Amino acid sequence: MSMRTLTVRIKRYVPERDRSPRWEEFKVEADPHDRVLDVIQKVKWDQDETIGLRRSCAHGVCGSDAMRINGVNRLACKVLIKSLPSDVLTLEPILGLPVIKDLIVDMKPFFDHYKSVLPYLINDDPPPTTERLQSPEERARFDDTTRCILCACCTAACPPFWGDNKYVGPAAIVNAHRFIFDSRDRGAAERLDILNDTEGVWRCRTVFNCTNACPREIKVTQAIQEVKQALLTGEVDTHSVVNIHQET
Amino acid sequence: MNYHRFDCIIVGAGGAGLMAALEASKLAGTAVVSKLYPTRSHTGAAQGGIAAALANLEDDTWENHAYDTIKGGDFLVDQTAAEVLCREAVECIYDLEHMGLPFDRTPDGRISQRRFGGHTKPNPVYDPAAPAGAEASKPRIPVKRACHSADRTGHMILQTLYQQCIKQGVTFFDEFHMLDLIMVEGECRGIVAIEIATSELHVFHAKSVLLATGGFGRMFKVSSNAFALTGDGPAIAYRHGVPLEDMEFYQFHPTGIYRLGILLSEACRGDGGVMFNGEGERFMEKYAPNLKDLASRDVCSRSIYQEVRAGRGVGGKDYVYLDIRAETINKYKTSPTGEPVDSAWVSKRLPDIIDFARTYLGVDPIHEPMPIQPTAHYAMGGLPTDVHGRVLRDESGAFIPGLYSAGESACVSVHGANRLGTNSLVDLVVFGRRTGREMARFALDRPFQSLPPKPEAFVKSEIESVLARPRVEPWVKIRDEMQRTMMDECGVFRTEETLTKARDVLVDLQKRYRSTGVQDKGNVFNTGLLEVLELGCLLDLAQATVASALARKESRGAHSREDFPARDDSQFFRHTFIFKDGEGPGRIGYKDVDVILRQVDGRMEPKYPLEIRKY
Amino acid sequence: MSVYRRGLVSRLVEGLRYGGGAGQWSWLLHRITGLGILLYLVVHIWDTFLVIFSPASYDAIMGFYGGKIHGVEYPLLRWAFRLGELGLFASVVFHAVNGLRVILFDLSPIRAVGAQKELFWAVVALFFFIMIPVTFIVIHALVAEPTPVAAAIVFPRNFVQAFVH
Amino acid sequence: MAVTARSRRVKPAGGFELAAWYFMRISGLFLVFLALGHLCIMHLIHNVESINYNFVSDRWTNPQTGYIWRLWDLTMVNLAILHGFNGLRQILEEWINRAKSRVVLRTGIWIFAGALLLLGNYAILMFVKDADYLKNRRDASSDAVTVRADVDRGASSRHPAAVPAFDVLK
Repeated sequence: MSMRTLTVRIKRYVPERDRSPRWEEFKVEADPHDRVLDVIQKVKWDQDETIGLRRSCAHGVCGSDAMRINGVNRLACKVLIKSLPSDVLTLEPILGLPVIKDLIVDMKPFFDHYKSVLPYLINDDPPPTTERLQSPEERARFDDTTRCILCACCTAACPPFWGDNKYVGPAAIVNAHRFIFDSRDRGAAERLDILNDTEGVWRCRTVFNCTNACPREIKVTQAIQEVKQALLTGEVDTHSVVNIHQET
Repeated sequence: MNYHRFDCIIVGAGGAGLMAALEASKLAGTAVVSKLYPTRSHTGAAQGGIAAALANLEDDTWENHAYDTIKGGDFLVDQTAAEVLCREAVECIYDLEHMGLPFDRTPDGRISQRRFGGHTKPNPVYDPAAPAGAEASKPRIPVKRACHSADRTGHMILQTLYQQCIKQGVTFFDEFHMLDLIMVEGECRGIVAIEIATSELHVFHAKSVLLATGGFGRMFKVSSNAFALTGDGPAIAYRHGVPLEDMEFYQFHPTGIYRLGILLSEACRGDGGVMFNGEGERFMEKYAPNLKDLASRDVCSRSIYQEVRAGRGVGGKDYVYLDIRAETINKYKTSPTGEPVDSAWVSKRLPDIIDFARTYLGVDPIHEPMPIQPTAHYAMGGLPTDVHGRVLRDESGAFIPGLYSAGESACVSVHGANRLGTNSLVDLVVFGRRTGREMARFALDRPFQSLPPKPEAFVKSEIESVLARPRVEPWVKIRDEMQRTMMDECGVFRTEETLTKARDVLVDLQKRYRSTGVQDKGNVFNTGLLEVLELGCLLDLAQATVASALARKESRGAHSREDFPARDDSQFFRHTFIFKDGEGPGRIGYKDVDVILRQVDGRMEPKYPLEIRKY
Repeated sequence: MSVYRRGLVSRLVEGLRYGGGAGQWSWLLHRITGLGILLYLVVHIWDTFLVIFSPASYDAIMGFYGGKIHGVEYPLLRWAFRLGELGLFASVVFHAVNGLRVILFDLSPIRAVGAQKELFWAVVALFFFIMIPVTFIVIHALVAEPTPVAAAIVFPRNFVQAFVH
Repeated sequence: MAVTARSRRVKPAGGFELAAWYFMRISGLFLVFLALGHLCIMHLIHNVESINYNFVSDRWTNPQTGYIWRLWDLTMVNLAILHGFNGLRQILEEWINRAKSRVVLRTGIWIFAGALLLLGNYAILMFVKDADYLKNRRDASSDAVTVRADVDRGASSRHPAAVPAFDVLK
């Protein structure tokens, strides 16, 4: 495939220069196999070094470069130019978090929410000398939510979070889910208590923007609904019978 | 001026840094300084597994693991350290499991394990009672030793460690970029860091400082490494006169995505994947008749290069195929059990790999083979340390009080000339933990030493000078030239000629680097400025790599000199220590490899005798 | 560190520009219809209260809803009210059907949630299935004289008889 | 193998938000029938233009069916107000999140909702037919009665048997 000339529209906010965000446009040649991240870096390195963005691994596992690409939250390193419907590439910072500079937002509120749901294994029983046993079915039960990379694509796509930044948000609930349904964990009651708050799972309106935005394809809404159900019934099902692979 | 005081300062929040933070903070006041949010660290990109001889699925011993590690490192491995690594790996895996790490499970609920390149055990068919090492001449067979969580093992380790740090209330300084060490009278007393969001300088006064800043794969053009992996720790220590050990050994992973370098885990081959050249030939049969595709990484990478050079790359180009289709695995009977597998099994075992190939190659590995090429992956070399993470002052073995290193930035050396797959994660947890303990113990025993006046002055003037310099040329050009030079002239194969060329180019690049500035003069997230400073680190390390490579006139592990194709144990069975001298690399010293002797028939004999490395 | 925080209006506008899928539109419509119905409910309770407070005012208001002021009919007004009536009907139907979709998500976190796109289209289909005859009836009643043709369509004779006896 | 039990019991949660969540679902389910039914009867089977004091008073005071309609309307009004105002509270709290503003907001919403509840319940429960008004009105103008007659005539001319049904549905 041949090179494409892209018009890159970036919502710029440089605090030393701007009082509020404004659009800036750049023209750039891009290979269809390039990632959006490659294109931004090309603009940054060749045209305007002041463009602010975070990035690290560049292949969708570190979660640094979440941004709004053509209107939706994506990781810039997971969108290829060939997948763009037009030659206009619109880039904005993700919603719901304060903008520090250009595409960089303040992640502190996001991580504070994450930390608030006790995102770690709680089990005060003395551990055995080897591993705690866990069947493949029990392991499969929470597999989906172990994949979260804390990129904030989901939380920043959530309409209730745009309005109410005190809402813990989808990512925090996903990480609570990861432990609530882990058969080794004993902290489910504590976490469920936290999520039963006004700013907990009840803020979720099943909008599904989170599920659509997740670059790891985690079933975020499903996880939230499962937590709601655990709250309603007091039953935490730690065993899954979905088809799983077993080491033989 | 912002001033902070902690007993222990840990720079870098990857696997080693977080593991050390967990240990150190139990005993002493600890803070972690990291230029990324901890969960962005590159430990999270590790895929296939973490080795430990748990023997959950088949017989195995930590001695087997130690033997594989030493042989994998082409015997340039410090054997006591390797034994520490392999013995403590078992305990560390259980520790991680207790912290909540979601390993995949066996049907009876234990940690599942998979095969990995270079992980072997004696073949019981030949000699059931064979002790490790003694059976070198007899072919060994693959063993399931890599504990895993699908192909996201590193992600799970990083997340689990970060979770535990939150639980323990470890103090984090996220997005603080270390720019200098405070070295006084040969001791380390703290660091200077810049708060990226504001460009304010912070002085961290400490009793012990751990550099766990990771690797420096960004000095090569095609690399599996994150943008952040620029070797800040080793480079800054190097500028303070700390030597770098075994810098010539840089591992190229055989299976990187063509042109992008994104890693496709060795687990692909552990689970039965096979590499083919352009003629559809399973070429590893020629180069490693015994282990074939499961030979260690340096061997596979060299084999790919040789195939490409012989014109047998796919379509005459510089790549080959990695094939993980179920029908291929079944055709070559390479599945871990020897039993046939199906596509669903492959999808369950390697979900992320399949996702990467679909996203970045547009290739569906369930139906098609994936184009791959070797990609710069791991630095065996780094800051020389002992098994407690203490950084050595020189080849004599004396320490620098207060300075520690662990993880990829350190060279313990357990990887020798070539790291075994999965051993990087083992290294992180084992030596991260040991170093954390040691640095806290050290800090408890002594008072804070005084800081020099204005410890941040040097950094301040350096930043001011970069900002004040005119932008003579884009610094990106310098970086690209460095990456190309290192890839082409100091890559998988090296000669006197290519290395000399690289050395001269790097001298020129250094000069140009010092004369150009940045466009962005702002204070908020001035990533341009930081990238320039990172480039400076990479240039220094590249020079050290080339100089070390020039000095080692033999081929060993990942260091392949075409003009000296044989291993030369008489001259080079020792570690390289390189020191900085003024602008460039200076004196090179050598330190003997630590060898374990044992008594056999009243005589002292090496426990792991030197042997020709074949797979 | 000075950061840029979006104001309420900006957040709303930016949010509406977000390229969400079916779920976002359902959410938005559910809210808009809910608010609309609530507004009508407040008015409706007030006017119904007149039935006990002042029968005459009540009849005047009802007449007004029928497009009459002091007994004089204003066709435009009448049309406007009947279209408003249709809007109210549509709002209640959508809010009800989509509400059932939301309840399904709660009852079945895995299967219903997994089928959210299909369920959205089911809501759309059910909405039109109800609204097409409703629109017909209301418009018909408006065009023809106010007769209960409606009854003939909605409740066939036999059914009505069965219901009574 | 079963390493541990397949599931764990924890204390089912309580609290206002959960109760509100429950209430929205249950009241919603009721309202689907009550409100849609109400709309069908008033707007499809009857015609809003035929609704007047006479119609309403007949409906609520019918000795056979009056109490059913009052019960229907009573349930509907109470559920609808609570459902609607709780919905409004949720929407506003989603967008207004300063703790102080929220207190003001909640207080305002519940006072307003309470007032409406009073009005609604009072009207339905305390309604007595104003016979004088009806008589005066019949004497003064046969407007409304005409409409009624039209309805009856229209229906009866096409479906004579359906007439009693409309009386029931009134």
